[in-house]
Amino acid sequence: MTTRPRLHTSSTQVVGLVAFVLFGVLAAVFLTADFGSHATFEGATGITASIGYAMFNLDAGSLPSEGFLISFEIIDVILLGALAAAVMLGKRDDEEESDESVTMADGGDR
Amino acid sequence: MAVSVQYYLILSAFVFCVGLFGILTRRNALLFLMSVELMLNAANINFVAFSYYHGNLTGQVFSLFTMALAAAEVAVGIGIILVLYRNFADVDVTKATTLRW
Amino acid sequence: MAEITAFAPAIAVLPFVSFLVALFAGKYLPKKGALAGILAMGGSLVLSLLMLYTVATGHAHQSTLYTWVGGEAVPYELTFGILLDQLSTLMLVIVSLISFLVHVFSLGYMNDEDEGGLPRYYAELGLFSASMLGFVFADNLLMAFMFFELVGLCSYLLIGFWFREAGPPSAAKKAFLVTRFGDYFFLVGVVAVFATFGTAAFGGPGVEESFPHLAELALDGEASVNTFGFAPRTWFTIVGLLVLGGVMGKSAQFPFHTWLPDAMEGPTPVSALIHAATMVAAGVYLVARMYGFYALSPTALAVIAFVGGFTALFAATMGVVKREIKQVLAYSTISQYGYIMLALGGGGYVAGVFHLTTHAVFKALLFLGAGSVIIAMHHNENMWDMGGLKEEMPVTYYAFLSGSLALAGIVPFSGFWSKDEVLFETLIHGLGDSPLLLGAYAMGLLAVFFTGFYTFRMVLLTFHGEPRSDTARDPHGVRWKVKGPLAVLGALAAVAGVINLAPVAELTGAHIDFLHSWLFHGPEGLNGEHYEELLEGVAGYHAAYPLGETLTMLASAAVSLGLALAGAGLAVALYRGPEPVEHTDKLGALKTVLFNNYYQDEYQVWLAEGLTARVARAADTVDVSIVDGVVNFVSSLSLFTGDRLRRVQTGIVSNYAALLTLGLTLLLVAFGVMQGWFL
Amino acid sequence: MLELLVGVCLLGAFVTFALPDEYASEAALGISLVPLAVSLYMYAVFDGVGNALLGGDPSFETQYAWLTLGRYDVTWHMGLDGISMPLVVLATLLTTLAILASWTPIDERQSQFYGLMLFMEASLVGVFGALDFLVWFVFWEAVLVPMYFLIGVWGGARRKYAAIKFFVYTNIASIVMFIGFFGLVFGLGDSIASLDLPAIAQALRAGELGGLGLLSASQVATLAFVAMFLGFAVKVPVVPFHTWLPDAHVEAPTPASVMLAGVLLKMGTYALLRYNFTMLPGIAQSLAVPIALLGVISIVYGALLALAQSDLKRIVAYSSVSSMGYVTLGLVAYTMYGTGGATFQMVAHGLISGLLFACVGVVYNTTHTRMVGDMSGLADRMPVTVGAFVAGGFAYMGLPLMAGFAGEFFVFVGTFGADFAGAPVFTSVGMFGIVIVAGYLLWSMQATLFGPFESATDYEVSPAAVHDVVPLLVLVVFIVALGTLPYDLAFDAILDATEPVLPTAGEVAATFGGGSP
Repeated sequence: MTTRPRLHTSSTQVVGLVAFVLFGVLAAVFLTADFGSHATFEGATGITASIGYAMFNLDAGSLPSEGFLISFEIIDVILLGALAAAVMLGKRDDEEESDESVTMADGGDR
Repeated sequence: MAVSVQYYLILSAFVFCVGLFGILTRRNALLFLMSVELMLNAANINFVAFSYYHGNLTGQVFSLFTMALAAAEVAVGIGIILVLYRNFADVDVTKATTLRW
Repeated sequence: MAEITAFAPAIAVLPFVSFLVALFAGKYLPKKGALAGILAMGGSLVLSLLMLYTVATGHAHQSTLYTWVGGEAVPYELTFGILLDQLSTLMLVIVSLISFLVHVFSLGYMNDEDEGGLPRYYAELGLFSASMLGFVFADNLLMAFMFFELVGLCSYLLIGFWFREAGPPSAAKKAFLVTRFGDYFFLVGVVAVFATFGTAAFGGPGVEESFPHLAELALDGEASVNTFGFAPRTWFTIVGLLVLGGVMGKSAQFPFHTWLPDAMEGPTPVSALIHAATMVAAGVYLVARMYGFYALSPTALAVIAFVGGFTALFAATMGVVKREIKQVLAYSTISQYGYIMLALGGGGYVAGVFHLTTHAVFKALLFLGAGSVIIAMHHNENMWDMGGLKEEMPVTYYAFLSGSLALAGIVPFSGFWSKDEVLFETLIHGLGDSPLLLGAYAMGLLAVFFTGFYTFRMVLLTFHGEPRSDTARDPHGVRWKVKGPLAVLGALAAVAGVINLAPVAELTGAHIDFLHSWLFHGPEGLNGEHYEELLEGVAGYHAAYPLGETLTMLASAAVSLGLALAGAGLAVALYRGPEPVEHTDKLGALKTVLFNNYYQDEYQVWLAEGLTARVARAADTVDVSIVDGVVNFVSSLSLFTGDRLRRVQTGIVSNYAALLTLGLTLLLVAFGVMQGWFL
Repeated sequence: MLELLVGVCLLGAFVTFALPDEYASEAALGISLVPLAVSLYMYAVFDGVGNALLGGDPSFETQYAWLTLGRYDVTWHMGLDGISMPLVVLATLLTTLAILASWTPIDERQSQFYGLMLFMEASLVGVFGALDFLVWFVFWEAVLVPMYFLIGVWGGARRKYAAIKFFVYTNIASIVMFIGFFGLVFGLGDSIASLDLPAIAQALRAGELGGLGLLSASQVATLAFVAMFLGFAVKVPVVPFHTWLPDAHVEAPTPASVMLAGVLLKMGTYALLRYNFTMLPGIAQSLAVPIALLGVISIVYGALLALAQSDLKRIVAYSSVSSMGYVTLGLVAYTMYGTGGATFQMVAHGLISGLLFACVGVVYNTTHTRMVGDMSGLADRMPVTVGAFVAGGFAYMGLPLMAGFAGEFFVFVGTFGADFAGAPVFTSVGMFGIVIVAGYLLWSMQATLFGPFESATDYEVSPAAVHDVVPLLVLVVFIVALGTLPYDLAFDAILDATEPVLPTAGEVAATFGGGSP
């Protein structure tokens, strides 16, 4: 543990400056860009309903959109997987091992 | 008169950079997770803004998906943080370096 | 009658078959393969005599037996063939005769002494005879080289026959290595002959293109050959000298003579066969075989003569002080081959072949006689432990004496006639327009004295006086298998001179110089007459007789005989009586030098171990430290840089994020600048 | 036919992998007999004419469309001509014998060992049989994998170092070669539409090569030649790229050494002949002097290094460097005897070095040492092995009527009269190798085989088992047969295939590119 290089805390704050720089650049870009005129939802009704239809590939919405049924299902599976993973990760390891888990299998130690 | 898209973008960039700043300067894993959430939501702002800009719903639908993904990410992320804490007794991301080299 | 030549290959094949028989079935045979060998050699001898007769009736023969490499595509064919002419059939008879007798002798020397590994012995002996005979009837230089090398292999195997002891394997290695050094030059020569002439054929009846003939034409400007930018004469000299390297190695000429005395570690019959009569003869035989080529280059001839003359003297002086009987014989062998070289270089083609013939007989005799003595002495070879063996073994004594008289060159034994002719030929050509030869002649002449001395010192110490050890008082008896070959060779050594009594022919006018006429009637381009024309016309050798032809000859004979007698007389004076004492101490510092063979071994060992091995070790150091060092340096360099570069991967998320951000920012700025967004 | 050969080896490799260790050795021997028999049958019915790359008619030719890379078609193109046929027989023969020679020393993970051997055999046959660049390259690289594991798993103490050195060194060389070759391919531009080697070779010899970027055609040709030469020189190996070889040999188990010296080194010279010397004869001739110099240095320097070693395997390894120098020298001569002799020497050296390594292996199995000073007088205890050792030693020294002499003599005769400057001098200096080789082999044989019996190790020294000796004797028989009947057995076919390699004057000029002759 002692031989490993560590970051100086002071320098970590300095690194944050990069974020400000990025913001500056982005802002400069956005403000100088010309976006021209744009279409809006003006006069449209039932935006939320249309979102619902789009998600299930139903053609009843009044606004243009693609079908998202498959994406919806994939997200469903991912959420389920994430749930399972979270439960697995969160579960404490077997009780008898817990008190002697000083040195972990991956080499970590406490 | 609708708000110009530039302002949405500036807002989004600002939120993103706040998240980024968090990631760059903090060492607490929980703060990391929050920062990531901020950045994801910055993206969501963009989605919604351009959905409005193009008059197309796809962006809005997509931002919903992003939220779902963010939820999944947080679930897994907190799980990892739990394990991290158990193994290192700390949630400092700089200390978990055993996979390095 | 000419069809009989179809059986000529059998001369070499028969011993080869005996090699196979002894190798694979020797264990089960009653005499462990000896009988197969004797039978095969007998067959070869009969066939050789038949061939001799066939050639005598005017049917010299050349035919290609097998094409090793040939076809439309190849620029020159490499073939095996046989060439039966006066020279080769004579040599075939000599080799098969001596090999036959050695096989018989081996029955007594090896079988009766219960030596182990007899099948191997007879197998190697058979292979040796086969390769030597193959070498003799080879019709081109490549085939000659190949069998030359096989002869070297067999010599290696036979010298190292007693491989369980430390000495023989070492001697075998030395013999092969030293001759291999000579053979290197020979091989370069062979390759050069092919590259120059496109053929390596010696010639013979029906051969259109042979390299000596092409060389002759090229000198006359009638044929164009690739001489690699040299003048033809210079190039032919170079090629001739390259081939001579092999000759000097095999025939143990200075400075490649050092292997021969060591080679006495082998069984004595082997010494007789290989190191006296046949293998060592291979070298000088090769010179005789391609004499038409050497006769074109006076430089090469002079080198041959000088090497020969020097070796004759040099080796003879070393033979003077040796204690072991076989060592004396070894140095005398080197010395005698020096004479043959001297003759060939001095323009005496017939004299050289003559001495080759007589020497083969009497030296085989002396070695077998020594073998008989060694049996009697229970394998003690020190002459100072012998003495008085005359009474115990009369057959051996008289045979040995006959050989010794021949070796010393005492009239009328065979050695006198041949040695005299050697010296005479060199003298008259030296007195002609080639004064250089006189130097070589002088050395040869001086060697006669030493030859007489060491020969009789050997005879006196071995057979005369009182026995000086218990074994000498009660020697081990020898049987007919030993005595038979000795008797045959003893008789031959005494009378073999009759084949070429040139001086008598000169005096009486009778045509009894048979060998002369024999060699002069060879096939076109391969006979003595042609060689004499070449020597006269191309090499510029002329005979001169300051005292008239007859008188010069008589004077020369008288001088050499006188010197031989003087040497012999000195030996008798010093070592006569029942209890001879060592006189070597009187030589003072010279004795040390002579005992150490002029430190020839030392410097050659230094060349091998001191210089070459040191260079090799230096090369190894360079290889490990520099050549491999560079390789390892490259690898450690990349390992090192990799080790440094990986430190970029800190494993800390914030760092990666910072870098990512920085990268994105820079990218955006770059795009912006390039696209002019900010304007 | 060739596909059958490769297929049987591959299938056999998988079968052997799956077998339990107890049966692996016998099974592998049985399986390897099939490709051996097939290759001997192919040798018997071989009817190839000319050079496969230069408009000849190779035997057992097959060509199927495989895939397309950009604008280049890749076909599965295989076939054997007089150059590759003997090498295929060499590969199958040595594999069988090496498997037999592994029975004693390999005592763990047998099924994997033999599986890798068979896999290597498949790749080797593929290398010699392939007539399309990509097919060839796949096999070329595939050979490295089994050899890497053979050294790295079953090797001696420093096996990991040796295996990685071998793999990385030769692999980097492959990349250099690959770049060089593709320089040629791109330089040829539209004149070729596939990676078929005959098409490329013929296009190059017809002078279709164009410039590439800033480089002129002749610069492209020269650079490509140098790159390919460097790549193959590592494999051969040519001094100074040889240092991986002794390490690999010393650490490798004996059967792997047999394969490494016997066949793998031949891949390098085979590729030199097929690529550099067949495709770019003009460049080769203009660079003849430096190449010949490298060859001569390899011969003399390698032999000197062998002289300085005391590990028997290192001695044989360095002498391989020396012997392969003859091949380089012969190739650069561009004469019938030179090019043909070099090819013949590949086969001859494969048999002879295989024999010597196998002998050293048998000695090591019994005494458990390979150091010259640690033993003496082995002839007393194991006569047949020593007999084979002596035969191998003399074959290495170039004893006439054995294969080594034939190969070396052809090279010498071919090179002595070659066209490049100083050819006779190079040849003569190179020939001095035969003296040095005699020096170290005779010295090591005297020290280990003869004299009174002694051994520094405590193992009982007894005659080797029959299955150890059989490979030695088989090799001796092959060596003598090839030395006695070189023309009828191989040289005839080799000359037929190498003759077209010798360039005409027009082709020499054409290699420098810039339009048709």
